[in-house]
Amino acid sequence: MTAAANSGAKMTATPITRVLGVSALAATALMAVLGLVVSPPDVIQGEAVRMLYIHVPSIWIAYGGFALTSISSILFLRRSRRRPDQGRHYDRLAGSAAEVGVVFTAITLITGMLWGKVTWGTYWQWDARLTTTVLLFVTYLGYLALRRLPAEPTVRSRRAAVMALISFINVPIVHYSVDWWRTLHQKASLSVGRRPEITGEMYWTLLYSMLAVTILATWLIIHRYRVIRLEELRDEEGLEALIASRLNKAVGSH
Amino acid sequence: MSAVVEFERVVSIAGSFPVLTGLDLRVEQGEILLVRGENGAGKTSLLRACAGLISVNSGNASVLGFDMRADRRAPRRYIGLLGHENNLYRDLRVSEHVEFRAASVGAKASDTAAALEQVGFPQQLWTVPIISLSAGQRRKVAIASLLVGRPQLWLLDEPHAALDTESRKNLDAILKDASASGATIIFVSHENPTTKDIASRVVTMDGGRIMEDSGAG
Amino acid sequence: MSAVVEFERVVSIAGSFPVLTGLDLRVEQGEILLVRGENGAGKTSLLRACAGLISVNSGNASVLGFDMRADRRAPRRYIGLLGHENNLYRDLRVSEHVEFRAASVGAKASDTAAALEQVGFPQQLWTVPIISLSAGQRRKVAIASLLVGRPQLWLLDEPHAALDTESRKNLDAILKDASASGATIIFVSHENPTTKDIASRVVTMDGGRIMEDSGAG
Amino acid sequence: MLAEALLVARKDLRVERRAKIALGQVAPLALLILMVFAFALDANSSLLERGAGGLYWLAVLYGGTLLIQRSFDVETDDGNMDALRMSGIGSTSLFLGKASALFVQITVLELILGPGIVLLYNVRVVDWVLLFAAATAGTVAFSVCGVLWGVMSAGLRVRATLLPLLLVPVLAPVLLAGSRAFETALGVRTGAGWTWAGLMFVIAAVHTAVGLGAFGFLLEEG
Amino acid sequence: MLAEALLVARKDLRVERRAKIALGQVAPLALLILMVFAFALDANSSLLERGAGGLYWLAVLYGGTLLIQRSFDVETDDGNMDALRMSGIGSTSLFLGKASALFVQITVLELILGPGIVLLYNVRVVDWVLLFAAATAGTVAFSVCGVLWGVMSAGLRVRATLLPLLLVPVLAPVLLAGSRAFETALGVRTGAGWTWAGLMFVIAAVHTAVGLGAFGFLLEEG
Ligand code: HEM
Ligand SMILES: Nc1ncnc2c1ncn2[C@@H]1O[C@H](COP(=O)(O)OP(=O)(O)OP(=O)(O)O)[C@@H](O)[C@H]1O
Ligand SMILES: Nc1ncnc2c1ncn2[C@@H]1O[C@H](COP(=O)(O)OP(=O)(O)OP(=O)(O)O)[C@@H](O)[C@H]1O
Ligand SMILES: [Mg+2]
Ligand SMILES: [Mg+2]
Repeated sequence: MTAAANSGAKMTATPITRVLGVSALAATALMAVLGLVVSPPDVIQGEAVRMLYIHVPSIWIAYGGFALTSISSILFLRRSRRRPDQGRHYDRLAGSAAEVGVVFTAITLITGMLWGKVTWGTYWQWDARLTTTVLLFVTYLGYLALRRLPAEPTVRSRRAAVMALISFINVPIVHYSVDWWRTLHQKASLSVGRRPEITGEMYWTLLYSMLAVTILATWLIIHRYRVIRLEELRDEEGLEALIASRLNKAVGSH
Repeated sequence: MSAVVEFERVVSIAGSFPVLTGLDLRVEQGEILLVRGENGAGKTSLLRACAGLISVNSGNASVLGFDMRADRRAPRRYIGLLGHENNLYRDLRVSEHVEFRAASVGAKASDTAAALEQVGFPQQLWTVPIISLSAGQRRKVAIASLLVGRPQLWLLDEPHAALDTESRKNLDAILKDASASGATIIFVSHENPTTKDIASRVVTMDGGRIMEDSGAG
Repeated sequence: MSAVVEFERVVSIAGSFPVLTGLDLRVEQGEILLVRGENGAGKTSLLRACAGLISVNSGNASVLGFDMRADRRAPRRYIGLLGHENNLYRDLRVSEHVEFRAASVGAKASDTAAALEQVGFPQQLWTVPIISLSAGQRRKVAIASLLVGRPQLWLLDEPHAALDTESRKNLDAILKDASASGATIIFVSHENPTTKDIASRVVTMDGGRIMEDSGAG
Repeated sequence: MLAEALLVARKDLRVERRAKIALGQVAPLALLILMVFAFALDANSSLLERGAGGLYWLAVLYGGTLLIQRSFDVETDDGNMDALRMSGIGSTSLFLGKASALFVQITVLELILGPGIVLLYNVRVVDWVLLFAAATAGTVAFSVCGVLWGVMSAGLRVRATLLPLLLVPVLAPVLLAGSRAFETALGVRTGAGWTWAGLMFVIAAVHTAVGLGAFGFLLEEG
Repeated sequence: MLAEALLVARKDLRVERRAKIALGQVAPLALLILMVFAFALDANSSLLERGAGGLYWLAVLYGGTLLIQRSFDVETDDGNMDALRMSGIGSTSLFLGKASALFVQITVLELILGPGIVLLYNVRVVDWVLLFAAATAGTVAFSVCGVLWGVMSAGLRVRATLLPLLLVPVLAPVLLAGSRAFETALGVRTGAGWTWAGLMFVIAAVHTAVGLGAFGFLLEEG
């Protein structure tokens, strides 16, 4: 049991994740330098354009996180269909990916609002892109609330998995909202076909930020996964002790 | 595979607590099995595992020939379960409730009257809303709701609780009858001297498994 | 007026149904009174009338010297009532719940441990949320919640239900103790042979009044 | 299967009738909500008239959530969910049955709200067909989602707050589309009313499909 | 008496904390409500900005009703009300205790709703003092009425619908006054903001007085 506890203590930081953590830190720092110093101000938006390097990668990572949640949920549902005790790691993965997704959605919302204050003059507009993003955000908050409720883990995980699948519908809606509805939200400045205002540095900085945020998110997900796992392990260790003590007591009394 | 319930080393986990810890049990058709054991021994959990309401995490479990690990919903409609709670729609009237339960297990609505009479439920209360019944009267409605389904396997959690002396005798007779016509009965009771009589076999649980077995009666 | 409970021709009406139909009862201090009777006889109603939870529509009623028609709330804090339900806050942990009940009747929070030990509630479950307890374990928490208040009058509705054999004996001992130190106990039970032993007197109810009385013990 | 669904629907409606819900409580409540909106939005301004379509769907959302709550309170009370699981009723029938009962109740609610809005907020219907189409699609979507998320939160603690939290994000698009469609039908906005109504039908269909697929699965415990 | 009230309030808050309510569920719900209003009222019109004050109070009314519901669900569960009646806790303490626990929870709700409104509906506060005064009076009125009508409907069936039915008419004046006061505080209306806030204080005071007087009486059954 002490061995398990020791390995458990190590488990949030194995050499690989430590490397990952350090590179996440370095990449984020470099991203800041690139974004704030190297890349030029935008012709139209001026300095505010620097928000772009967090705003856009964050939401893409959030999409990725939610996609991961959905995939893990499908795998969990398939695994646990026959054996309720199986597939728990998929459930944990779904949970940690959703947490990270929610955090990055929040970052996009916050940067977007700040950016909006600068460019539109208000923090918020009831624009289709913005509205669908905040809907996505609360939907996954509900998902996390469901996961956090005190309940039978199998019941909770299963319901959460179904909910994760339904919730994912929101992601394509957010992405295509600018095409489906007429919106205030920028799409021209960076759309793939024509990007007149984007210079080489801006483009590369954006790509680099993408990479940095991906590393950061991966590191976060692995960490969260391990923390959840440790919490469950703590329970399971208690479980073994409980089985033993239940039986000892029972045998002893007869 | 003629056994009605066949559990081998069944482990079942609720939350992070092992409610069944490697339980072995084999119940043949027609038996009336009394399950005893102290509070928290796992009796309710055993019944719920038989009904497929809690999952079996390891070991083998089959009920009425169905493998509970493959599809635990399969045997349910041949099973009648009476838990600590009565599972009554409090706003319905007594006869409406029993009729609904009858219809939902595919029995005829006309069996309602027979079932209510059999449990000795007074006729003048048939049209009363369940919410105004006394504790024992509710228990009788719950038993009648089981009876209409003519289950092959009865799982009863302290069925005598709240019943008066006469109704207890009556219930015992019903159980004997059912067993004689081929049903299998597993019931939990803490009232040893009185309830032992109708049981054909007695097992004692402790710590989530069966510790004593009086052997087939 | 030294009687703890003094009911004279008490009529009590719930909805439009007379649950007590002219009941006479006098219980002296220190008695352990067993109330029997078939389902729907009015036993629960009697206990609730003693606790002042249902109103007395006609007749005279006094409990612990307080006139129940004048102010039925007056005697309550000297009374401990255990109904068919356990009155537990399911989201709280066991010790938190008992501490709250202790504090709310003005007892010391430190009595909690003593009470839980007295009812034989296993120590490793003290910090478990009540929702994950078994039926019998919940009943014990409910009894412990009564115990901390050291009531002068105990009103117990089938207190033995769901308890295991040992806890039943334990409960009987607790009741004997309480009665010896001056408390009065009225309890309902359907388990005649076993529970008659501790009663100093037995009354039988039917149709909302008392039909038989074994006389003062 | 249909017979079973009918059985469940009849049982649900009977319980509600006995408890005197729909007419006795939800209907007055719906009217109250309309009044409260008037209070909140300063009755004399034009806000009410222009917002009438949206306020209608807000009131339906509120009343509907209560009815859905109620529909599952009844099932979780006294461990009834266990009996439902043990009964031979298939999960498809259960889903359809409970959804139809909700459909009926929400329809009653809307039949009271509709005239209420017209009278209290002083609006005129210019496109009855659009109005009915949108109302029907919305009601189906509400009932179906209600059953789906009702069972999702059934048996969990704190359902009183969990159910709205899960339900509202799903129903928000229905509310949005319904509001815009009604605004067109009430003549305070020109344009894409039918597109919005079509969107409502799509949402209703998707949730019905998901419900039929996942209901049995969600019904199970542990 | 105060010690007892504190005991009750602590118990209520502890139950809510254990069930992970306030922050985990009510907060996102508050955000949701704001969105739903925006959907219903066609976000880009000026309706939102002009109606912000009223919508704030509507949202508080909705979230508050849920919290009140919850506060009494806990008491009626497993016959707990009986234990409350039998305990030595005086009805005054009980009233004050439950009301304070609700006050804390509704305040948390408002602390999330407030900034939410400012950001999402794009409004500016011009009179902070009036805003705080009105918010405080409103919160007191909501908590006090909540306990009063919560106990009134406790133990009755169909509380899920009965409670709002009873509560909304009583709170409607608070909502009306709060909306007008907030509109002044937010600068979309000139004038009698303080008069409305004063009215709210009077309402809060009246209901507190009624509650203190009648609570013990209402607590009783049969
Ligand atoms: C709270 C406010 C905002 C939110 C919630 C928000 C949300 C989003 C989302 C979800 C995306 C990713 C779309 C996708 O690729 O699927 C995005 C991209 C983008 N946002 Fe925002 N945004 C906000 C404000 C702003 C503001 C004020 C600006 C600048 C004026 C802006 C500029 C952009 C740009 C340039 C992109 C990249 C567009 C593309 O490549 O498709 N956003 N935003
Ligand atoms: N979700 C859970 N989390 C933790 N422990 C649990 C959970 N569910 C049940 N238990 C524990 O499992 C044990 C077995 O419970 P079970 O209800 O099967 O007992 P029982 O034999 O029916 O007892 P009783 O005679 O009191 O009804 C109890 O000690 C209970 O505390
Ligand atoms: N509100 C009511 N409306 C109509 N009848 C009622 C109401 N409340 C109770 N009754 C009836 O009063 C009778 C007495 O009920 P009570 O609960 O006192 O019986 P009891 O002796 O405790 O029975 P049990 O042994 O079953 O617990 C029952 O027949 C019941 O149906
Ligand atoms: Mg049990
Ligand atoms: Mg009784």
